[in-house]
Amino acid sequence: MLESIFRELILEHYRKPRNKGALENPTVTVSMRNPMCGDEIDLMLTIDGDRIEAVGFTGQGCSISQASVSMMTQGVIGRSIDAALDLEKRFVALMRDDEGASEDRKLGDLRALQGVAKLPVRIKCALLGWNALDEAIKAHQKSPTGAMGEKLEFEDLTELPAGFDPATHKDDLP
Amino acid sequence: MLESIFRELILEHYRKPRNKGALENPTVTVSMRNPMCGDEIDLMLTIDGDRIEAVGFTGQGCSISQASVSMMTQGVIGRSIDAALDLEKRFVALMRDDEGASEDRKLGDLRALQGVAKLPVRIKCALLGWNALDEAIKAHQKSPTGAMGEKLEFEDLTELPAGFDPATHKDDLP
Amino acid sequence: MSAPKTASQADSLPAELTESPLDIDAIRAEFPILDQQVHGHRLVYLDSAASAQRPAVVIRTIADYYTKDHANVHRGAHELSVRATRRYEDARGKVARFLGAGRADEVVFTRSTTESINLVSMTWGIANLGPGDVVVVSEMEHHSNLVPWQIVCERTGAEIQAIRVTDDQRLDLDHLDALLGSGDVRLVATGHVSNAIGTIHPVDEIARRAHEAGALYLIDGAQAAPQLPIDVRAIDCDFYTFSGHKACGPTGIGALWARRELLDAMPPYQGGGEMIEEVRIERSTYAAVPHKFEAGTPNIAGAIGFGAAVDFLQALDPETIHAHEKRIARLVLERLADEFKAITLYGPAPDVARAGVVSFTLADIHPHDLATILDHEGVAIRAGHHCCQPLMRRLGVAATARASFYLYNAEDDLEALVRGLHRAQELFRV
Amino acid sequence: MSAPKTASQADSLPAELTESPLDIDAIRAEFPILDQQVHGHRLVYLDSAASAQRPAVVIRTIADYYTKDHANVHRGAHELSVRATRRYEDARGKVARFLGAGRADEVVFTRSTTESINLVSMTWGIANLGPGDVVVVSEMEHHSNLVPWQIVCERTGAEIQAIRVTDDQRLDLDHLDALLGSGDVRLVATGHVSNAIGTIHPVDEIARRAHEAGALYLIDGAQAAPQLPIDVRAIDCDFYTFSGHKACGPTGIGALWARRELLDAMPPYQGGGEMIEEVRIERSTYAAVPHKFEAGTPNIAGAIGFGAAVDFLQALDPETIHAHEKRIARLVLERLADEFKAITLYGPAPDVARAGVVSFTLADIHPHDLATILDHEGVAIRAGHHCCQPLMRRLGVAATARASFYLYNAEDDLEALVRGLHRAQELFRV
Ligand SMILES: Cc1ncc(COP(=O)(O)O)c(C=O)c1O
Ligand SMILES: Cc1ncc(COP(=O)(O)O)c(C=O)c1O
Ligand code: FES
Ligand code: FES
Repeated sequence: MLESIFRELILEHYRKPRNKGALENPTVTVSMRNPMCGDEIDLMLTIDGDRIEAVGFTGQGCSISQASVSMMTQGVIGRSIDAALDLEKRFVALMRDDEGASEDRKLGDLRALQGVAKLPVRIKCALLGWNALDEAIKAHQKSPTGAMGEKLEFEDLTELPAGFDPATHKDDLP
Repeated sequence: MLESIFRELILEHYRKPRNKGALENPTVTVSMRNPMCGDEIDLMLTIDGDRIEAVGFTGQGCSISQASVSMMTQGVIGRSIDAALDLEKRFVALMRDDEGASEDRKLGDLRALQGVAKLPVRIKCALLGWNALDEAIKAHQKSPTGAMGEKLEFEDLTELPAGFDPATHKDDLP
Repeated sequence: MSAPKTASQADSLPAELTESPLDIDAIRAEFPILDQQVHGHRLVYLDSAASAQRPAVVIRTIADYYTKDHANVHRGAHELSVRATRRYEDARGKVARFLGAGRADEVVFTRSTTESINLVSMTWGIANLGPGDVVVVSEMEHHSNLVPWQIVCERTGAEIQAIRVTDDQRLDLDHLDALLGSGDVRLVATGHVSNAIGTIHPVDEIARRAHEAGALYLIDGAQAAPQLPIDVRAIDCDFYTFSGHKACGPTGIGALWARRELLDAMPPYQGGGEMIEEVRIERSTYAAVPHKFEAGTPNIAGAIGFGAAVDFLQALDPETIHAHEKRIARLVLERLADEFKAITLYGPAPDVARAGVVSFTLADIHPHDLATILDHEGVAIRAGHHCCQPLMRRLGVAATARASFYLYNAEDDLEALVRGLHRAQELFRV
Repeated sequence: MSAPKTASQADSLPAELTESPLDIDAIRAEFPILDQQVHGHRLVYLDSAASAQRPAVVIRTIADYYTKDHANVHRGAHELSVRATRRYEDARGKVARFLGAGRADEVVFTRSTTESINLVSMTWGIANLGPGDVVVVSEMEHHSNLVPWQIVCERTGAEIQAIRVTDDQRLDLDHLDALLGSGDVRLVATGHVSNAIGTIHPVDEIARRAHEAGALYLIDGAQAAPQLPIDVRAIDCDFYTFSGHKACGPTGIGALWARRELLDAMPPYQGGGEMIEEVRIERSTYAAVPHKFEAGTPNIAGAIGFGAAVDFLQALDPETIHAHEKRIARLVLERLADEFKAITLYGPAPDVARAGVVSFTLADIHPHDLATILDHEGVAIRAGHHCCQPLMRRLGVAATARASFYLYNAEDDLEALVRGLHRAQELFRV
């Protein structure tokens, strides 16, 4: 079980994260905090029209969060916004342990993170970078140039405290 | 058990309390509240030197408190302060179920209240008037004329909430 | 005051009164505490309005939690902490559902109704009240829904006004309208069911009028949640509060429900662990609701037991519990009026919306003397002002005796009460 | 930082280290929760600084109370209410005695340490602080002893200053003197034992210096009361606070002890039932202490369970518990330093006053990853800032892993921790 989480590839990204470092002139910067642990990353994107030209990040976290954001940057740089959102959807499916998600070849290396789905308390770690990406794209779509320079701060409150079945903690109770 | 508490003599004093009514010019007036129930009596004394000339009271309460204060007034009117304090001591002993207290002939009719000692939760009722008397005498001794006119207000906090073994609720813990 | 005028015998009872909709014997079997003798008699517990008893399932749930799953909640990366957090948050969901709330994060766990109301007065109140503003309560409120408003009004310069009680012992809605007419009312805060005399208030109607006048509406549901179906969205109130211990749950746990936008805008209440985002020596930022309002380690076992209690009530069905209460209230009022010439019964007439809480005085017997005598017959009632001194003043009594009937009480309890009152009359030669 | 320099083997241990003064097997047998497997391994619970576990006697006491004696406390004239009140007030006496207090009525029951401190900040603080006044805390405080003072300082215009932490991770008493030198300090508020790194503070000395400067002294005893003998009169502090759940007691209950004169002079905290003398619509008068501070129905079962917990600790003898803690802390520090080159241990050296709380980091492994790995080996530790963000900043780390050893922990638990850390090194190829 633990071997399936702390895999070679994860550790390698943890120790040598790709695209770590601040971008010079990002069009949007999002700061995302994981309330479970207090870890925080700053995600910077340069988006030109529909295309994600560059991505960088700073901040710290556990092996899971750092590896996930590192692989994420690889997966979205140079791609369209729609492709990035599609990848996010696929990754969330992987974390939800949806059927077939672990066979999804479009996820590439990200499939190395599939073991995290079995560790509900750590799913927030794997999603930290993706939640930042999601907010960044939303901010870009609202105002393609307006967000430039200003850092947007978020806390990841997608669920009640870390470690829950989203199923039993939906916002809309029956 | 209940018969030993709600005795003929108690009911008689409850329904026809002696010395009930305000005094014209008391030298000291004490208002005493029983926090257990919120009942309150005003006890008025005219003390001349060492002698309790007159006693009156107003206010309301249960049969036990009313009978006790009514009998108390009978026991102290016309007596010296020391005699009143002595009677108080004897009555407290009765309520504590001290050995021999129930045989104490000096208590007179007050012995009718001895059953209350078996009902810890109601002892405060029986002591209400006596605590007022005690405060009144203290106030008189502090300033034999100064207290005149002014009403002193007390809440009976001799123990923690009603119904306790004084033994286990001493102020000074071991 | 409003003693029912006609006596009714078992054979002349309307159909719905002949039998309780609850299986009382089965329910009693679930409450271990009821199976005991007090002063040589079967315990007849008629003091549930002060605090109800707990079914075995609640006691077991607490023990089970401590025996298997306890750890501190949130932020824990180990198994027990995950389990404790899950059970704690599941309980929040259960309470939310019990109240008809739309979201679990609209429920804040507190110690009690009292703390829930203090939380609102000290956060929403401090932030929103000022000189010229008015908080409307009623003459029938429990002290817990009065004193917090007095304190906050004193602090902020706002004024407190009270809805009058009518002669038939209900809230005077015309007077509410008159108070709202000033345009200065920011909040109306009333009970849902009176703990002293059993009146059920028309909360939907009060909500409508308060909102029309631009005021918010807080409901003290301490007596209502245990025995009525509650739907905060249907009532359309803004704050709803209740206590676990009156709803078959543990002591030391209660709930505040409020609309999410209100909670979001309210400043935090207590400061400490769990409720913060970032702390520096001089200044801190706060976590999101509901955690913003739950500083420090919460009553985890209490919340989990509370969840088991609302499940228990839900399984019996609040509609059915309410029907049982209506029935027993009527039986009690009619029987007592029938049997005792010297009795004075308080609260609305039996044919009006009311709960199984019956306040009375008997001849010139002091309520505490009544309580002592009944206690010796095994019957537990309460005597006093029931934390409703303004209402007692309005009724012109210092205290009443109060027998409150809950889901484990039936006719045999009523008969024990009747016997005890006869004994009191005998002892007092009434 | 202050990793012990010398390794020590079992055979070179000083006499007092060879065996715990506690009979750990017998103690473990009293904690049912410890008898379970987590992820296929024996549960090794090293998270007692977050919340301790409960002995069966505490769980039984709560169940027994609900099964036999529950009713609302105070003002009750029936048997159950008398019993409940007696058990509740007896628990107050037990807690008072446990703290070395002179009087039972100097103990106020609260939800927790956090609430106890908020109670003081919102009553004594609001009444006594103003612009120009200073509240001194320390860089080592738990958020619960920081945020309430931030809030009250913001409200009153007073200022908050923090005692620095020395390089050997103790409170810098010279800096305290410098802060006190201004003459503006009204209150010093520090912990007694650091929950993050185990430092035991010289509270007697701090009390003396605070009083010399005319300041009061509040102690956050959340970590101390469970494992040290406490005597508030000998310490000569003014306020002492702790939580039941860290001292083998229930959740949702805590205590505030304060000198009677201070309590008498403090305005009430929450408003509601039980804490009043007389209530009119506009204004109320308040009951005497401690009831003035216990508005509404208290956590009766929690208080009674708390009483059982302090009895349990008393029976083991706090001196003996402390000796056990000192011993195990030393063993853990020496063993970890010995075994792991890449470990960084925080807190004072093992020969200095310290508790069995050991904070560390291992190589570049994130503390939460460590916690996850250990959890899968059955070992429950905590990772994070431990609600001590200012201290973390001072230590220059974002988070640590924390293993806290309590009275049911022994060498086998230490060995399980060591095995788990080896596993982490292996997985992370350290
Ligand atoms: C109507 C009402 N409101 C508030 C309260 C206070 O509840 P608690 O003591 O649980 O805070 C009570 C309990 O007596 C009540 O009956
Ligand atoms: C030193 C210290 N102070 C205060 C607290 C807060 O205690 P509680 O959460 O029980 O209020 C804790 C608990 O983590 C602590 O360790
Ligand atoms: S533990 Fe903080 S991001 Fe994973
Ligand atoms: S009940 Fe009030 S004085 Fe006896």
